[in-house]
Amino acid sequence: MEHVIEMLNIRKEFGNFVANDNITLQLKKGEIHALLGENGAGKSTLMNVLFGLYQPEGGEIRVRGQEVKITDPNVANNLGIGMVHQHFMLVEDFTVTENIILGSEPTKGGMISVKRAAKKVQELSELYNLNVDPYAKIEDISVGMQQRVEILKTLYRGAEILIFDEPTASLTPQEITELMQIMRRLIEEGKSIILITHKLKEIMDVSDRVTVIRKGVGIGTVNTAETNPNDLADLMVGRHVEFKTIKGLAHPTTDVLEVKDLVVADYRGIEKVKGLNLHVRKGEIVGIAGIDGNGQTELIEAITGLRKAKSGQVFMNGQEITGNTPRKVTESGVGHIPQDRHKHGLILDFPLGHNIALQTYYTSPNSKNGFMDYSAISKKANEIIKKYDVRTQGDHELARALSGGNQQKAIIGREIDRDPDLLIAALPTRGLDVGAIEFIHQRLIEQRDKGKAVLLISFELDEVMNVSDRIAVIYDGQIVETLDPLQTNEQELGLLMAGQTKNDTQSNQVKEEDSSHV
Amino acid sequence: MSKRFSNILIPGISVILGLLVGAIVMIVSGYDPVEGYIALWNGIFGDAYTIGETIRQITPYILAGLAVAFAFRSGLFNIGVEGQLIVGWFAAAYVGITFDDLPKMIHLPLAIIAAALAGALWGFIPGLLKAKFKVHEVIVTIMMNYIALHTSNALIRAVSDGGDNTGAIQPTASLRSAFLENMTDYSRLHYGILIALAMVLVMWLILEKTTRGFELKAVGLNQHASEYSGMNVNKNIILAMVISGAFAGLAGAMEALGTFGFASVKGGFTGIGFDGIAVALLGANTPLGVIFGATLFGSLKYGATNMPNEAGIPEEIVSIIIAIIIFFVASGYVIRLLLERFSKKKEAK
Amino acid sequence: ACGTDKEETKTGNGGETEKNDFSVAMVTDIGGVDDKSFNQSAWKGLQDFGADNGLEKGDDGIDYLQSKSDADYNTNLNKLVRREFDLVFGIGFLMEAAITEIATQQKDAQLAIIDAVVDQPNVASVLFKEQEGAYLAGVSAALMTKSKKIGFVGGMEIPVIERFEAGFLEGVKAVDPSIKVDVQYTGAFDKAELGKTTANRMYSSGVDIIFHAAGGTGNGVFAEAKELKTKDPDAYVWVIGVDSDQYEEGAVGDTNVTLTSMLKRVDVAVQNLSKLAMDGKFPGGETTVYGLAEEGVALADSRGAIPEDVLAQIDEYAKKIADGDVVVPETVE
Amino acid sequence: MTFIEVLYFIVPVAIAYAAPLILTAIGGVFSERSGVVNIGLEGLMVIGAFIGVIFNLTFVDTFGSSTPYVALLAAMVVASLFSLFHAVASVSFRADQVVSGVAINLLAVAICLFLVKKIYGKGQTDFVQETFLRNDIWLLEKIPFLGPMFFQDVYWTSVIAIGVAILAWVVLYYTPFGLRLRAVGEHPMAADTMGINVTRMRYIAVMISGGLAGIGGAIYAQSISQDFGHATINGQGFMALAAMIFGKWHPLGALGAAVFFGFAQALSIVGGSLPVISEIPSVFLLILPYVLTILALAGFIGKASAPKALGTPYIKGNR
Ligand SMILES: Nc1ncnc2c1ncn2[C@@H]1O[C@H](COP(=O)(O)OP(=O)(O)OP(=O)(O)O)[C@@H](O)[C@H]1O
Ligand SMILES: Nc1ncnc2c1ncn2[C@@H]1O[C@H](COP(=O)(O)OP(=O)(O)OP(=O)(O)O)[C@@H](O)[C@H]1O
Ligand SMILES: [Mg+2]
Ligand SMILES: [Mg+2]
Repeated sequence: MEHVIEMLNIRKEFGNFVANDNITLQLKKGEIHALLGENGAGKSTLMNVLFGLYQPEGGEIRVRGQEVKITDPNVANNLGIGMVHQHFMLVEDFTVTENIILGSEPTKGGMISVKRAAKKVQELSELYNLNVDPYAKIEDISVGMQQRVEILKTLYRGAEILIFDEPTASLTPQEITELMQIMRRLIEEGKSIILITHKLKEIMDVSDRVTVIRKGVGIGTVNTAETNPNDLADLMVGRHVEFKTIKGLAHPTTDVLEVKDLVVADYRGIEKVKGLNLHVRKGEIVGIAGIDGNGQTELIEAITGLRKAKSGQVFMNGQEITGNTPRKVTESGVGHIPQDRHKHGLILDFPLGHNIALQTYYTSPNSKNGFMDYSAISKKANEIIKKYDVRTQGDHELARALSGGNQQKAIIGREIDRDPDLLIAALPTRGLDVGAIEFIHQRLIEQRDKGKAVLLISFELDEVMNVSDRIAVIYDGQIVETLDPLQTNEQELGLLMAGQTKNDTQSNQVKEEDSSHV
Repeated sequence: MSKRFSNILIPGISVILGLLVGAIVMIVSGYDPVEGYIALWNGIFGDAYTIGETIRQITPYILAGLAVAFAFRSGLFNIGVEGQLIVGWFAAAYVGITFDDLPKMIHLPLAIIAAALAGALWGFIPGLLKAKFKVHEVIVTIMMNYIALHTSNALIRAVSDGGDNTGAIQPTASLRSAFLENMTDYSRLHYGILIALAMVLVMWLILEKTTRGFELKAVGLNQHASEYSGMNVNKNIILAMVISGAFAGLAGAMEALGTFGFASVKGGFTGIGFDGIAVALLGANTPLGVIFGATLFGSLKYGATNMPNEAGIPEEIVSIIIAIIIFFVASGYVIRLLLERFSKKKEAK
Repeated sequence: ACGTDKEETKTGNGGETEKNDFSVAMVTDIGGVDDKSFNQSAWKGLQDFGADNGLEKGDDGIDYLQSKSDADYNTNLNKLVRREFDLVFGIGFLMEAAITEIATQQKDAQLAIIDAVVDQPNVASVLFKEQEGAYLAGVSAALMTKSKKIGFVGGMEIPVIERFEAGFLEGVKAVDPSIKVDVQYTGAFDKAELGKTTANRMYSSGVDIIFHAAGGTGNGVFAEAKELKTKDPDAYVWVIGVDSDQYEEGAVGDTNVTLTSMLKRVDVAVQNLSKLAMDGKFPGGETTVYGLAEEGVALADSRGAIPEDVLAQIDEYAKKIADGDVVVPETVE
Repeated sequence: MTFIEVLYFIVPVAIAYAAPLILTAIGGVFSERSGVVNIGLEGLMVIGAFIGVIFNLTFVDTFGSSTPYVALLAAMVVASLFSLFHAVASVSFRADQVVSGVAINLLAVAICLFLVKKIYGKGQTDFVQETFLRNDIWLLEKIPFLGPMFFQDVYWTSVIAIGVAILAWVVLYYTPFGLRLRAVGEHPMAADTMGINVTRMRYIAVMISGGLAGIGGAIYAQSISQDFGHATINGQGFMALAAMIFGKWHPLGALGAAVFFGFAQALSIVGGSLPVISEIPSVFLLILPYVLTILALAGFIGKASAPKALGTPYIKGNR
């Protein structure tokens, strides 16, 4: 069997830290090869070495049997290697075509011939069923389409070997299914794929073989057909992990959050939430299921005071909080794990300790008479760091230096520690490995069991189904249906999220007694 | 290498490199660098008088530097320190000449506060426009500089009946000190330096100790997260510009109540405000750093005036040296890299 | 002026003086010693004085210090006093406060100030009757204009410049009250683009002669006039310079747009005062006023731009002022 | 002055005044579009003014009446070389770009004055003899109304400035080079993964800004001040910076903003000669251009969005 890529004993160091310790990965022609490992295991690093962004300290790389030195992405491109990065490498301000042709623009008389380029993009898009509008601006298209633009970028350059670094982390279930189909189609066309993902289900679905790395060390390669998710997880983490989130029955009581006829416009003035009704009770987790862009962001921003609602009302424990400032909303008992941890959740250049105090810095004992007590902050921060297992060198380390998973744990610790009546968790596990996900889900359930209300927003059906006690499906700015997770299935959810009505879906659902007022 | 150590080492090395480059420039253009640097040294430390004058020169630089640094720490670029200084200068002088039977205990603080308020007002406008209309503060502060210049000139003419000078302030509003003057052989060293140093402490207290400072820094680093955590971003932006402007206004008070004792019609900018940018940046926008930056900047600039006189070298050479020092300080990354290589090699041996 | 005088500077200290033991120095304002204006004129006065009396540049002869900013006046004056010059000049009204302060601190020093009055026993003050010179400039402009429209471009609106304006307007009026004078202050002495634009506006509205009292801003006035002249060598456009003879500034190939310049003979005043001091007749506490009569203000050689007969008329006006028959006001009514 | 006369005066003056600002601001657009803050524009203009005047004085016998134009080339070359200081510091050495710009401003004035004193032994140069002249543009000048406003008495340098603005727009928005340059300023890592050399693009962009600011300075010095001294370039670079931001980092926007400044400036000069306005104290006319700018910004321009990667050095592999 022919190997298109062989990475042999690759070693990559960052200062004194060894990110890749003699890792070997061999990619066969025409296979989908999964690369699995915890956060920070060194997967992205290995792929960046292959793509020429990093230079390895040791080991060799062979492409189609030839030893090569990949000194920069151009070399990789010329070798037919393309990479879809974990964080999209797209210029938001540019159109799809501009992003795709960047660096190898077709010209006519010195000018970019946009038409010709767009035509080629269109053709490629049709060939692989990517369904991309060549003239759309990146900032106006969905995350899923951005993903497909990334794929088109590599195809445009004639890549034969494609690297996908966590391509599904921010996709909706539908988009994930589409992506899997696209991958299969690529394989049919003779391409080879390396796929990084934390989602074992995807690996089982689509890959041919799996290479597992743990803390920078290669653990080995197995055939997908000969393994199962549990074994893979244990292999990756080095201990036994439990999958199904363990939780008892919910005992919801009175309403904590109530949203009435809420209408919210986005930053461009387009209405995204269109008369939405919702309530969350003490002692329950309500999961909002929906495809990105159906008003989730605006809903949360309106509840938390980050955005003004156009009309409608929001109540916390019976008190109206519509239009209150974020500070007032927080003080009325709301905790908020924001969707974008780097934009809203953290001040990356502040020490971790300051970040942990971000919601309480102005209250006693952190602040007295207008003066800060940083030792109190530090003390509290260290408690949280310990309790929530934040791996860091200490509360003085800058938040920027932490891995995504640990940043997220710090945020969750900060929000939960205040013991809010309502905890809003928006995409709390995005990009995290199974271990971290497990940990976070447990914390949410703990809150529920303490009699608090939890509102979970997620694009992942698994998560919504496992964690929530009630699922509210959001579509086009409204809650179109409320379901009991025990009484529904992924198909039904998926269809509802895509805008079908309950009658269309046929399956029989038990209506909740008060679903009319949801 | 510890960060603290390299934080001291890098400016040190930069100064040495700057002086070296200066020496090379002097040699290439046919001057004697030894003679030049002796003249520079004498110009700074020559006798009690020059030392007094050097410190006097440093005083407004500290305050202008604080003004720039404070805004920077709150995420704002205040190029308008010059204008804020000019209106502060006028306000202090105006209060200084207007009240004639107040005790010093009241008159002097009043004049100082007037300057701070005037500067604060001049900072408030760009702050407000930034907060409310998202107008870029760089443009507005540039425009406010010119408005300050012409307005203060018009006001001076108005209070002096068409003259070009407000006339001397009352002694009760003066920062001048017979004691300091005697000590330094009639230099114009005045009590302003104490105010400047006190303000360094104030900035440090605000930023590092107060809750407000926590917010200002947070807003400077990430407005979205600050808003999320319940801070009033707009209020903090305005406040940052107001405080920054107040520092700048105080720099004007130093000139009005200390160095000059009056305000006169100005043909152009004083330059202190713009130099404040360099001072702040030399000092990495920290309060203590500003003292370093102002001292370096002030003494070199003042000492330079002795160079054409004593060594026949154009004093611009010193500006060249300062610019080179700023380059090196800014390029601290490279120096740090070289230092690390160097110390590694040493370890290897 | 720099770099070449090191030896003299160094050997000065303590060496015996063979020729003359009088020394005199000056502090320029921010324009610098080569401002093509009155700082330069003052330094020329000192140089002439030095040449007459065998003084060289340096501690025992003549010297100057240049000021970079207003804050330097005090220190520069102080430095010169400390270097024990027998007489120290402050050039320009901006130095009034600095001179006052040093005069009270250093009671033995002999100081002088140009363009301002300092009421101290050890300070000699020198004033010029700019209005008288400007009056003559007005007369010549009024006699030479063809369009009956004349312009005045001022720098900043300060009393000195207003004296220029007042005298100029008066001079024009004396010749022909119907002539319109377009007066504009640009608010700055260093904004050539404002001078140029203002001149552009004036010339294009029919003004044919502009008198500027605007320092570097005046460069823009010259620039505009020269441009018009280059484009059309027959164009009738003129500039009247100020302070020193600005003939050079007006050169356009073989022609010239400088009609004449109103001279302010700072050099004469500086020389006179130095001589008095050297002879032990330092007029401390007194104010000397230089007008037309004292040859402190005058018009520069027009080098043929103004015809003889007109020059004769101008001389008549000059005589009237010198004789005191005409008193030129200092401010515009 | 009648209204038409006012227009005939204001429009050409505004354009003439704007030319140096336009060029310099467009230089700024290039630099900042590539992600490098350039508050050193003032200093780069100083270099241009200095070289323009020195060249003009030295070579006037060789080049005759075309001297000022040749001097523009010299100024462009030298200023773009000088801007390498900024490029090296802020691109290669990862210096704070604002700091480096401040140093450029200091250094430029210092070196130029140092050299003037060294060469001429005094604080400013002599006057140049050959300067830019106004021309009527053949045929176009005859268009009624528009002719006198736009095509009579214009400087070729104004035509150059407007030409450069249009050219810059085409280059930035329609050529591969422009696309890459903007990509580098928005998302350098994306550009890097597409095989674009971020460092090289930024060097080129900074040098273009140097070259254009140099031309701007040289035009100013040779047409308006006609000599070089410490106050020749006196804030114009900062005005250009303002024009660049005002124009939202777009070449045509910068052009518009610079002309707006020129317009406001001209208005303040005309104002003094209009019967009603001349009654107003002159200080209001003096501050008019600046107040107008602020009002325009607050009133209808609003938020300007800078290139996303502006001010951040690109470090390979950093997220
Ligand atoms: N630029 C860098 N400088 C220093 N250390 C780095 C750098 N990039 C990565 N590392 C280190 O290398 C380790 C591996 O990082 P890498 O991004 O490859 O992990 P990963 O397996 O892709 O994790 P994830 O699943 O979160 O994407 C990290 O733990 C980190 O400590
Ligand atoms: N520039 C850097 N310098 C030092 N360490 C770095 C740097 N960049 C990343 N790291 C290291 O990389 C690790 C973070 O890994 P990584 O960013 O891949 O996590 P992640 O889960 O993928 O987060 P996210 O998805 O939010 O990017 C941290 O341990 C951090 O120390
Ligand atoms: Mg990764
Ligand atoms: Mg990750």
